[in-house]
Amino acid sequence: MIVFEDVSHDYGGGPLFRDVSVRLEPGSFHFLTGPSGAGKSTFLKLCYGELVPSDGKVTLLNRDLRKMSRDELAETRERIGVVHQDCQFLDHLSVELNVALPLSTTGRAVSQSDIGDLLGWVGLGERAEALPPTLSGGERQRAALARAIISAPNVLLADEPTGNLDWEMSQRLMMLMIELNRMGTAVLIATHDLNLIRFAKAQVQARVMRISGRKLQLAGSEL
Amino acid sequence: MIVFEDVSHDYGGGPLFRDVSVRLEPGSFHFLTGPSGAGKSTFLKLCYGELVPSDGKVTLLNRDLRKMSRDELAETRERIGVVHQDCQFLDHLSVELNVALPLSTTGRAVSQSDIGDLLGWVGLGERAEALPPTLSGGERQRAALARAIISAPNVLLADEPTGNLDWEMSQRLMMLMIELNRMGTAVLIATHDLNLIRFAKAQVQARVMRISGRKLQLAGSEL
Amino acid sequence: MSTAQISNLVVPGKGQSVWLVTLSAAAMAFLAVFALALSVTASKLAHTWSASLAQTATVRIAAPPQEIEAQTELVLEVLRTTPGISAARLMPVEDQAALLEAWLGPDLPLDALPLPRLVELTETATGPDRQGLRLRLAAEAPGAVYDDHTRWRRPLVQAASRLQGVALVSLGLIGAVTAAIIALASSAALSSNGQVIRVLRLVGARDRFIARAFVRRISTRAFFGALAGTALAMLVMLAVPNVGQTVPVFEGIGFDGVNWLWPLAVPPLAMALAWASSMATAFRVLRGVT
Amino acid sequence: MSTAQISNLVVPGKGQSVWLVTLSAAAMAFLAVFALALSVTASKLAHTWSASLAQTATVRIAAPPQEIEAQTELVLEVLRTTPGISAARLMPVEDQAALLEAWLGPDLPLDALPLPRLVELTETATGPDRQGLRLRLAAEAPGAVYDDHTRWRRPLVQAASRLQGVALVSLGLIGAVTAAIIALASSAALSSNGQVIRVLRLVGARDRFIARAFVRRISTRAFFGALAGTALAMLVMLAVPNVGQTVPVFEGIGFDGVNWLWPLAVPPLAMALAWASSMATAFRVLRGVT
Ligand SMILES: Nc1ncnc2c1ncn2[C@@H]1O[C@H](COP(=O)(O)OP(=O)(O)OP(=O)(O)O)[C@@H](O)[C@H]1O
Ligand SMILES: Nc1ncnc2c1ncn2[C@@H]1O[C@H](COP(=O)(O)OP(=O)(O)OP(=O)(O)O)[C@@H](O)[C@H]1O
Ligand SMILES: [Mg+2]
Ligand SMILES: [Mg+2]
Repeated sequence: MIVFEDVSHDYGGGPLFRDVSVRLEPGSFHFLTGPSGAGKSTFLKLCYGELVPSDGKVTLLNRDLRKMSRDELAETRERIGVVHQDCQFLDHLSVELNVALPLSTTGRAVSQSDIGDLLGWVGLGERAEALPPTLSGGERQRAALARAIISAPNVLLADEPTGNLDWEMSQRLMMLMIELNRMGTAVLIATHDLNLIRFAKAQVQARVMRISGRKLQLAGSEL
Repeated sequence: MIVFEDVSHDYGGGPLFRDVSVRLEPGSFHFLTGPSGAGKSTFLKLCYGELVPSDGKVTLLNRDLRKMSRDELAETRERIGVVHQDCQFLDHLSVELNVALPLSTTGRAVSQSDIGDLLGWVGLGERAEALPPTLSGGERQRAALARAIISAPNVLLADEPTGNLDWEMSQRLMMLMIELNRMGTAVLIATHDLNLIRFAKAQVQARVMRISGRKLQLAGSEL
Repeated sequence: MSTAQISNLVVPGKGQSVWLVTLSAAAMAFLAVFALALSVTASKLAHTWSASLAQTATVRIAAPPQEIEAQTELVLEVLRTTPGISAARLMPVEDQAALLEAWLGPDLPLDALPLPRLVELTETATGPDRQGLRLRLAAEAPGAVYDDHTRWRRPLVQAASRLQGVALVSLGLIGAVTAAIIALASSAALSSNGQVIRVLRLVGARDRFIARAFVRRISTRAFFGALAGTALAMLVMLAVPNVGQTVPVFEGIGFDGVNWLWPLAVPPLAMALAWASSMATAFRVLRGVT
Repeated sequence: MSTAQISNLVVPGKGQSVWLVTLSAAAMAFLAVFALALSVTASKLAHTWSASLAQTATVRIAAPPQEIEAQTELVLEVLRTTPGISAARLMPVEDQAALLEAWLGPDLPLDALPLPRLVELTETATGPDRQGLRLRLAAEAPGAVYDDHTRWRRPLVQAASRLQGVALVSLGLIGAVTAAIIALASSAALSSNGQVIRVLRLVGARDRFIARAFVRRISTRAFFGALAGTALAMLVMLAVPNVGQTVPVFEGIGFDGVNWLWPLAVPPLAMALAWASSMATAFRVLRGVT
């Protein structure tokens, strides 16, 4: 699905990480940890082509990121669900319409009942008609997750999806992502929450990667 | 410092909480928890006058919120440090200038070395010249905390200040807030992170409040 | 929800910057209609002036009384056969007397005087070969003098064509300023919607889709803004009393007849302008967002 | 960092909406200068026309040869003592002949004719009591006819004053449109900086401080924009060959002499306009943010 070969990234003030080689296979489940500012969000941005690496090769769904046209990149994005760390929405459209965007903007069929079910599962059933600016922090994250998975993507990338959620709701969302993974979606979650990682590891074969010291390492068994 | 008397709030779709009466005394330390969407951020917004309660009386630093003029409210805000859940900055000014804003916009003296020390403590020493949009999620939260405490406020309100931070950095920031509390600042932190609350309770006399079922309750000893 | 429907929804309908497009289109359309009116008026004026002045001339025949009739006949004959002259008419003595009255008073016994004869010509648009005409007249009727009024005519014709020039320059200026302001307003509308663009890119929308959504919204706004501005300007021009009716020299500042159709071109033009400028801006802004 | 310094920094200096203020101020200043030129020209034109036309008149004296000298003397005497007439001059016979030549030809023995005498008057600005003058002349010199050229004059004076009216209306229109566009652009600049306002309120900045920061930035922008627009317009007007030099009827479209100072009022006016509108908008926007 997503292949990094000797990838380095540098925003201009020295490299964040160097020579990262990693493969995210279909159906795999990965966590990404590391101290704040280590480059987790940067890594995810490389995975959906918001950034192009300063060095090395990134292959998204069998296409070289560097060689993709803007339309090919958009086409690839249709099949990658993303939960951004700062969840952004179209502030003038209801939560429901926002969640349906990945389908409606690319001409795919939108099923009202699917959207209703999904919003109910993430606990936003009653806020479906609300405008995004009136959502609470946690509600925004849940809406963003719903938007990322509405189109049953091949890959799900989630950046700190439970940072503003209580433990109960975090578990609920994690179950949703695990369910998705069982249906074949490759999942990559950047998080600081070790409890969450432990909870997931009990359910699914998950690997933990850690960015530290400019390297991507497989985290030790202490988790 | 901050007194709620029979306060209720309702955004229009039914009350979030009702008849809340609570006093935040100088030097007190409170946590606020509750499920996502319960009204924690709303409670904090009442504490610094971004919202006026739909019912009941809020007194900020001995002044009735309802009777304050806009300038009096601004004057009160000088003495209340706030970390918003979605940290907003002046995107065209460096982190350093943003952190100094509470002093510089109100005509108070800005000491470069104080700012340098504070940024160093929250781990942003090297990002002092960066523009806020280039910060990572956790770096934004740290910069927001630095901005909230630069003016040594009488009250510190923090909404999920460690949602995007690793455990080590969370502890570090918590120590900073505890230190501030020891010097007399009243602190109120909304958070989901039970580990953080436990960590703080080991250091300081902290009370935990919980919003649930439209009521504000003192949380039980299970924490 | 279909793609077309969602494409109408994704760009916020309100917001200062979208209003700015509407209102600047309205304002500039308003001005453009006035400039158009000035231009049409100047063009009519120039036409009237140069036509009425350029196409009249006189031939004055002074000769001893016994020859004058014969020479007048000759002159009229010559004029009838000269290409470029559509009519020649001998001015009756009464008309001549009326012309002279201002200077000579009503009592002068003009009949008794050996007054020269005046022949009024109407020339065609191209006019006769003036030098050739003078030579022929000199040969056939030595007492005849051809006067094409050049001396009086030139400054007025020049003035009229200058006025038209000024009006066209104004129209050009207003057009350019309109273009600049609408382009800038569209570009402000686009830039202030950076978040919309980022979100749409994130969910996999194509550049075409995003650009079309913006361009459609903006050019519709420009069209309706310009329509309102044009309508207002036309109303104002209808309400203001027509200057031409009272002052023959400046006949008809404003439109008349078929000229009322001119301003109807303003709204579609504004829309086309907004379309082109927002299209260009959209793709420029989009290239900055991955 | 002092409060004044930070107040200059808190509003982003770039951004489409701030450019919009600059550029719309420039564009509208450009148009305003042209409208001013039109207005100044029309005013000069109206003045020239009505002055040169209104203040000349003639008295024609027709009488039997033996009386004419006496009547002429009488008329001149009457005119000299009439208030509102600054000069009266008997037209020499040669001038009279030259005037008539166009109609009568050079060969007519004018000397032999009992030509009426013509007296040219120059009237003061207020002019004489025309009815009284006519009565007096009728009483003293029955052969004298006073002709104040009203018939020729009225349409031209009306035309000139209409032209001036049109120019003033244009100036008013451009002023109003400028005001609207600058106001809208300032308001767009403010609204698109909602985050700046929220952050400043959050850290305890007073409304005064926030409003001043915006207003200063926006009105400075408007001033420099208008300055650029004015300068450009003045350059264009200098570069375009002066129409007045070639066409006496339209003497001096454009400014001359001290009139070149007029356009200098445009940039301060634009600044004042931007100041007022952004001040109003700032406090309106601020009231919406707690
Ligand atoms: N556009 C940018 N320009 C320059 N530096 C940047 C840019 N974006 C991020 N950085 C810097 O790169 C580093 C890594 O950022 P990144 O967002 O990837 O961190 P992260 O691991 O997601 O941290 P967090 O857990 O706090 O979200 C940070 O120090 C950040 O300041
Ligand atoms: N401006 C608003 N208009 C209407 N409803 C609102 C508005 N702001 C918040 N709400 C609703 O009020 C409820 C409480 O919001 P609040 O932000 O206080 O929750 P919270 O406890 O902070 O949640 P979280 O932990 O997710 O941040 C939510 O359901 C939210 O959707
Ligand atoms: Mg991050
Ligand atoms: Mg909240």
